[in-house]
Amino acid sequence: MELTAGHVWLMVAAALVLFMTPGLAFFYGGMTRAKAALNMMMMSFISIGMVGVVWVLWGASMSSGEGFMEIVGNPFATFGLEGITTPDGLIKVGYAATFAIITVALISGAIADRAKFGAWTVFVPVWVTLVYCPIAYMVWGGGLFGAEGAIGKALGPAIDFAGGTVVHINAGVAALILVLIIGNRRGFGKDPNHRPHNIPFVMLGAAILWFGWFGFNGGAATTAEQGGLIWINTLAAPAAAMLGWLVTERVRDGHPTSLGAASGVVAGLVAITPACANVSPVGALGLGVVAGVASALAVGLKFRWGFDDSLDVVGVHLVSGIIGTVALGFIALPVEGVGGGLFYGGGPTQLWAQLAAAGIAIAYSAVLTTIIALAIHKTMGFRVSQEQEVVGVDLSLHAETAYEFGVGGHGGSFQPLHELITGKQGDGSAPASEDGKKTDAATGKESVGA
Amino acid sequence: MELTAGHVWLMVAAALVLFMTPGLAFFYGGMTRAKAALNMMMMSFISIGMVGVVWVLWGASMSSGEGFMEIVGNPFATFGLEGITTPDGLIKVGYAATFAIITVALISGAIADRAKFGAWTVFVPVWVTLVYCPIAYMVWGGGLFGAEGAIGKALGPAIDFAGGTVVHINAGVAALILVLIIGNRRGFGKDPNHRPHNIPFVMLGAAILWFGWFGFNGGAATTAEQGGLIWINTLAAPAAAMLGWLVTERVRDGHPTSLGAASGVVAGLVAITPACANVSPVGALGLGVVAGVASALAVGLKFRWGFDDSLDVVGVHLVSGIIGTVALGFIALPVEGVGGGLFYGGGPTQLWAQLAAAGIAIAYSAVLTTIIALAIHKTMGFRVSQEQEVVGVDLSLHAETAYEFGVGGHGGSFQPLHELITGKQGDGSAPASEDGKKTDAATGKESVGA
Amino acid sequence: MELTAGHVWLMVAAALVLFMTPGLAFFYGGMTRAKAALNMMMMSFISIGMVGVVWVLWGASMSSGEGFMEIVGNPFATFGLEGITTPDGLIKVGYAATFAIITVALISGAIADRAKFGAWTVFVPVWVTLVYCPIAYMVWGGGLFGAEGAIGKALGPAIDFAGGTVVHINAGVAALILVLIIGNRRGFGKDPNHRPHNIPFVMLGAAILWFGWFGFNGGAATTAEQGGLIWINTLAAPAAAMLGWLVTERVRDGHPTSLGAASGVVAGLVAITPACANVSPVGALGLGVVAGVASALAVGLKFRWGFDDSLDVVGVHLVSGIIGTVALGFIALPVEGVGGGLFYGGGPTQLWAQLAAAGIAIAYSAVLTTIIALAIHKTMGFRVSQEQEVVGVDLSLHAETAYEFGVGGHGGSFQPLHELITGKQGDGSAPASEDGKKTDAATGKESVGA
Amino acid sequence: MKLITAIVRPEKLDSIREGLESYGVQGLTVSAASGYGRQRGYTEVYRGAEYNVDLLPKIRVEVLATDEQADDILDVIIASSNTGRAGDGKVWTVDVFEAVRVRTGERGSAAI
Amino acid sequence: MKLITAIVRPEKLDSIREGLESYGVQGLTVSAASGYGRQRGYTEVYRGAEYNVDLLPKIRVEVLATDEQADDILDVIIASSNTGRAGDGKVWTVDVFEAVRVRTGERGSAAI
Amino acid sequence: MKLITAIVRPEKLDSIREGLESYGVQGLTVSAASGYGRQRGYTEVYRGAEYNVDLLPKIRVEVLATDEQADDILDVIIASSNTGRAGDGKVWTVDVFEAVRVRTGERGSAAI
Ligand SMILES: Nc1ncnc2c1ncn2[C@@H]1O[C@H](COP(=O)(O)OP(=O)(O)O)[C@@H](O)[C@H]1O
Ligand SMILES: Nc1ncnc2c1ncn2[C@@H]1O[C@H](COP(=O)(O)OP(=O)(O)O)[C@@H](O)[C@H]1O
Ligand SMILES: Nc1ncnc2c1ncn2[C@@H]1O[C@H](COP(=O)(O)OP(=O)(O)O)[C@@H](O)[C@H]1O
Repeated sequence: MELTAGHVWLMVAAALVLFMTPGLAFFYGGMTRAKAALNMMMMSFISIGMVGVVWVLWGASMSSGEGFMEIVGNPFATFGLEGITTPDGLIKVGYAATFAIITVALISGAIADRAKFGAWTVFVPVWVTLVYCPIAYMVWGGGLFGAEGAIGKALGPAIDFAGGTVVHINAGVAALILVLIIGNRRGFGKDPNHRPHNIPFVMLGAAILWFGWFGFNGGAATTAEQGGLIWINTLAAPAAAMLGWLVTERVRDGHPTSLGAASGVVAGLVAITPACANVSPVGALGLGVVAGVASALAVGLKFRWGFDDSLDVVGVHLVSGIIGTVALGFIALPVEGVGGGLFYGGGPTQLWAQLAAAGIAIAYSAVLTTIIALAIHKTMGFRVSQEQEVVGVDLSLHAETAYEFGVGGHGGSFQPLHELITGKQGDGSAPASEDGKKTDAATGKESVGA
Repeated sequence: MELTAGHVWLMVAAALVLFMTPGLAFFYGGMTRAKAALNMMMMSFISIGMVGVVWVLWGASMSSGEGFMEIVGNPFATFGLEGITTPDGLIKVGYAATFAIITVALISGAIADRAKFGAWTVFVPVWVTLVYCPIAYMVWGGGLFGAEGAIGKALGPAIDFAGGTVVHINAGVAALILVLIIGNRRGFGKDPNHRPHNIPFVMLGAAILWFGWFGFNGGAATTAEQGGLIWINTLAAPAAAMLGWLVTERVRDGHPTSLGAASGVVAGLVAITPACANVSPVGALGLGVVAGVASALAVGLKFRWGFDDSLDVVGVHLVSGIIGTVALGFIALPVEGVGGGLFYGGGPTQLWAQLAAAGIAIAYSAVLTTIIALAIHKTMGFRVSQEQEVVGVDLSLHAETAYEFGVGGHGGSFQPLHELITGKQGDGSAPASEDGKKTDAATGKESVGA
Repeated sequence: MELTAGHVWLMVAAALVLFMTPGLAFFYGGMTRAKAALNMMMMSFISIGMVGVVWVLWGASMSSGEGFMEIVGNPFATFGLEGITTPDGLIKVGYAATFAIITVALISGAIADRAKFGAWTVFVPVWVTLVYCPIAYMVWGGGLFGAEGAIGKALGPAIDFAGGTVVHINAGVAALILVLIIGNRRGFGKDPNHRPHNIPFVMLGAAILWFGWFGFNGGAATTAEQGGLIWINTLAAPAAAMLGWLVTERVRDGHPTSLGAASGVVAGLVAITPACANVSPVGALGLGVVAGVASALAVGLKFRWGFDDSLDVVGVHLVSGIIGTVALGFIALPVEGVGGGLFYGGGPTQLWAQLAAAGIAIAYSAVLTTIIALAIHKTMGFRVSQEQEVVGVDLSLHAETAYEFGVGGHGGSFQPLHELITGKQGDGSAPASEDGKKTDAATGKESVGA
Repeated sequence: MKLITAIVRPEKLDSIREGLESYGVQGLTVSAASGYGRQRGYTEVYRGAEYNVDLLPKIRVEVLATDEQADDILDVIIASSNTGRAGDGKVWTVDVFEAVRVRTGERGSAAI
Repeated sequence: MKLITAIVRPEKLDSIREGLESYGVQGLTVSAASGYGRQRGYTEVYRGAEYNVDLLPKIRVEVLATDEQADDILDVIIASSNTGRAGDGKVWTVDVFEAVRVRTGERGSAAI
Repeated sequence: MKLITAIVRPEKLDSIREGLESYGVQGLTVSAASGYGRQRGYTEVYRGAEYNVDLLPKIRVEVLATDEQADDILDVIIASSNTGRAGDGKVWTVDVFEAVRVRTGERGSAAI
């Protein structure tokens, strides 16, 4: 079948959404300390790598089609994408893959600076399989919340156009669970060095996220009217949220910050995600302001309650995700005069559906994530050693440092790779050492200081 | 109405153009000193936030439709975008919004390092409303310069396909006015520290700008022939301008620089903007070379005449904007054998129309910008204090610093946000202090040095 | 002709591919030392500038249409793009231009830190004209390898959907030749300072490359089925290659690195390039793994054999380019039941065609590049002086340094450009000096230390 | 007067400052340094090639003190930066001929 | 010989250099430092949390001088870096046992 | 004891380290500096405007040594960093009153 405008739009949208995950890597990576920036970025990059493979093999199959108890699809139905025959089937698979990729990557911001990279590489595919795919199936794949699903029929279908529950609430809850299991960074709430090391990178990340979000929200649009509404709402809500966050900062702290502007943009984008096709532009402005202010206030909760959600995944994605999802109960536009939120005379029906969807997503994500994360934490351990944390996870986990600007810095010597395969057996241990012990198992050198 | 290729193209183009403004933030932000980089970027980001909101509320309405004296549209006609019913109406509004956003952001480069952020947040919405919207209306919205407008009918319609007058001349003139009102940076023309702090960011910005410019110039294309011509011209002119700028540098200074390459690209893009659909590819090459050379020479004018157009908005956008606009009088292609520029035997008609459009845009922008900027400067003040400028506007206006790479740097202590709303009343004052006085009103601490 | 979905897709794809070259500038620029970052980026930027102009003038004409001995097109057939009349003609020219641009830019990674910029500006247009255009003509323009070409008829047409031979093998071979002619960097294989200076930039570059590659591989798709397959393969192969590279590192060196993740992505993209429309998604996964592992091993060859392919153009582009091209002999899908690779029962026909295409591309590129590079090296010299290399090519060739973060750094004085044209005759020499001699011819100052 | 210079672990800056402040020291100067001694370095790996970094990051803390206080300050610094492992660093003292507070021009002990 | 070390405001570098050059000093060394004394710091705010930075950026200027010149140089530095406000910094002098110009191997005063 | 401070060309770090190691020095401290002397600077150009940079990058190498070794070490440093061209730098020695190894608390020569 020849390419139609819809196909082109979906392919472009999918590329835009894929670009968001590296954008997230910068958004997050700029907020960590310099000695943990690469690890932070790697958690996003590896999500692309692993989920990309998982999606081709069984993920796509599990998130649509004939399912099991309206909860999840059959992983073997189109395993390896065999048997997909509709013309745009593979385009849709690609588009869907990018959502799964970014959702799991979003979680990583909560556990910056202290998670074992090996544990993360186990968490990613398991979580996508057991948490993301079922929720995506229930909301979008014809499951529980769909028009034909048990809950959808009971309460009326919940609206989640682009992923308020599936992506943001889901990731936000998982982030919270991980923090509670892994624990806080050393020095959390006390150490003044926990400040963002590269704010331009945060702004670059926010810019890429915004850019890509036009694909994220808009990709599924099928008419010009819908496309236009989504586009304008994806501009309006984050613009208003940026202002909301900045005004909050100005009033509370005395200064509007650039980190606040970038954060406000993301909060607004999160809030408009489920609602983008179902609220008016002015509704989007209002939703944006609320999300911006609420998330600006919510990022303080972690200090008050003592959970080290390092880069505020809960404060931004969970809080604004809930706001956007629930707001639809009030400001959803009627469709051809029917339904709509409370403010449009649609009665409370939509609100119940939205609350149910949010609640079930929270509950499902919380329970399953707890099981997965605990299993990993109790077996292989999810957290690096104290020493590795002090040295910095870039060096201790990846044997790299992000920057080397200068002269007179480090010195040292260089050992080129003469053997194609040196046969070193890595142990994942910190290459940095203390006590004159060269701990890098790779080299076998070990010398104790006098 | 189902999505057509035209709708898709316009939605993609709009996203591309929106992405340009963060690109501009990097283009400009890399050129300032490290201690003013965030503020520079914030001036672009806040433009997205504020103009995004303004456009939804009244900006779109003011730049099209029934107007007042062919000068400006009625702000209440489609206030809040109510009443827009054509299928692609909202898509076009979104596309138009991105032009307004970047135009005002362009101005900020002229007043780097010294403008009050609060004043800028007043300037942005007022200027867009009173300067941008009318000019956009006159040129594109069916106003004075349109085929039916008074001037358009008298002189023949001026060609400004993508914004030579509306965007670049307009922003360049406003930039000049602001510099004259706000004054030069401390140490302008003497202090060797006024060098760009991060040239890779400048190149990143130029790259994003170029990428987005395909949407900027191309979005309004309706045929394949036009789309192709615009695409190729948007490649050819900046490519040639880059070479023109670099050869100028090589001859004059002895070295072709990367800042020059990035600047040349932007100069070429500016020049081709009005002309992109109306000159041949070879014409675009020629126009590019002229713009590259001319802007490379023009950036020296500020030192000669002593106005501190810090990041050369005048030298690049005003100069190349005029070149591109006026060049159409010479090299515009005839349309179906009719008209065209002087070189194509079309006679001087087009030239007069172009000169008139450029002249009126300059005059209108100069007068209105002067009024707005003076009003702000005389009331709230447009310029930070000397002390704030020395400390750096990032710290003094935003309480942030862009980078923190290292060890042994700053030390200090950390005060987490325990209260959701701390009730601090910001005063916008510099958090940095002198004389042992802790000026941050927030903490109330104040101790005088012995 | 009104815009169709195909036109829109091609225009978007072309913009995406153009964006790849600045992406490459960051991918490469982050890998050099800080004192050579700008020069590295400039080699990519100037490729856009020069090839952009060449393509409009004669490059497009030479890579299609009536040709000379099935080897190259006539440069004057559509010189300056005159006479192109099909509706999408110019769109295709633009799309093709972006391939030529990035191919030559790819080469530059091999000669980081030591090439004369002036020599590079000669090499670029000559190489594109004499090497790129003919190979593009032979493979895509209706030449030797086409369905009607001599070799294509003899062996059956080789498959190279998006540029395995034309782009990656070609650039990889040219890179190797240049290294052999120009020689190794000072301290190659010994100096520990040859480490990447900014790995986040490398990751940014990889992200932009991946994003753009959807246009690179997908642009020529004409059906929804093909578009979907290409899209998913362009996700699957680099995802799998990232994992392949990281596992190799983990096993061999003990740590998976972020530089490895970025490199693996590029290796996977290179391998899938020729194959993207002709292998199954599972085939793409397999191809990706192989390419990731192979390139991760191949980057060590330069140390073993002593050729300083500084940023591993050979290890990544030549090796994975050959893998992707030859793999089609095994895993090409049959088209409507006919043909296909060995594994699909298509017999060895396709394999011979692939090997022939790879072999001829290697031979042609090697011979022609040698002639061009030697001619430049023997006349103007391709390599900077020792002193310039020690000082750093940013300062010595471009009179710039990439970063200036701080206080107390440099001091100095400032000489604004008072004269528009100062009449300085640059000599391209290093502005930095030794021995108290101010060598900058520009100033004429020269003082010898006591 | 004496100038006490300490080359110590970067992560000890806070405890040294606390120690000195509670002893009553009113000012100090910090800068970045790197060095090697008994402590071994670490290995970075880029595209499979190993870079052995053996100059490790340290900070330099400098305190100007009167002759009487110098010894105590030395002890405070050592106590607050010692971990007992290689890499703890070195502290040394040199005689200062003259010291001036720029703001007031005060000299000698008054300048401290 | 003496080594004069000044920890002063970064923005005073230019005026110090001018002062020293007109006095006739032919060389000096500059490096980055940070410190605290009477001068208070400032506050940065990231996502609402306050970071109080109290080590403020300074530069260290070092000049090697003959015994005769040392006192004048001290005065020149103080004069050209004084603003009268806290944070102006400290200057101190230590005796140098030996000094060498690497290029020529000259020692003592000839090396300066 | 003595403290030997060398302000030398950055690219000489490796040869100095080799020289000192073969002489038997077990530790040293390095930091970044910049300076000017007889050596002239260079010019950067941004948008046509010239920025004359005359503080050139140097490194500071510091070695703590016993009185007996100090002179040899001085010679080793000079020999391994000399190029004979302006910009080679300066080396100087000052008397150290006391030195301590933080890890063990050892003082005096034992601390080196
Ligand atoms: N002889 C020396 N001269 C100058 N600095 C030294 C010397 N020895 C050690 N250092 C500094 O002290 C730091 C810590 O040394 P360390 O590895 O702890 O050795 P030790 O065990 O002898 O104390 C080094 O990184 C270096 O900066
Ligand atoms: N006792 C000290 N030892 C070392 N450096 C000091 C000392 N006191 C002050 N300084 C340095 O001098 C700088 C300026 O100190 P300042 O705040 O002006 O104090 P004062 O008012 O006593 O001069 C500080 O930032 C610090 O770097
Ligand atoms: N009088 C001085 N005091 C402190 N440092 C100096 C002095 N003279 C030179 N230097 C340092 O030595 C470095 C090299 O000086 P150089 O240009 O080689 O002069 P010379 O030829 O006199 O050795 C300078 O960059 C500076 O850091």
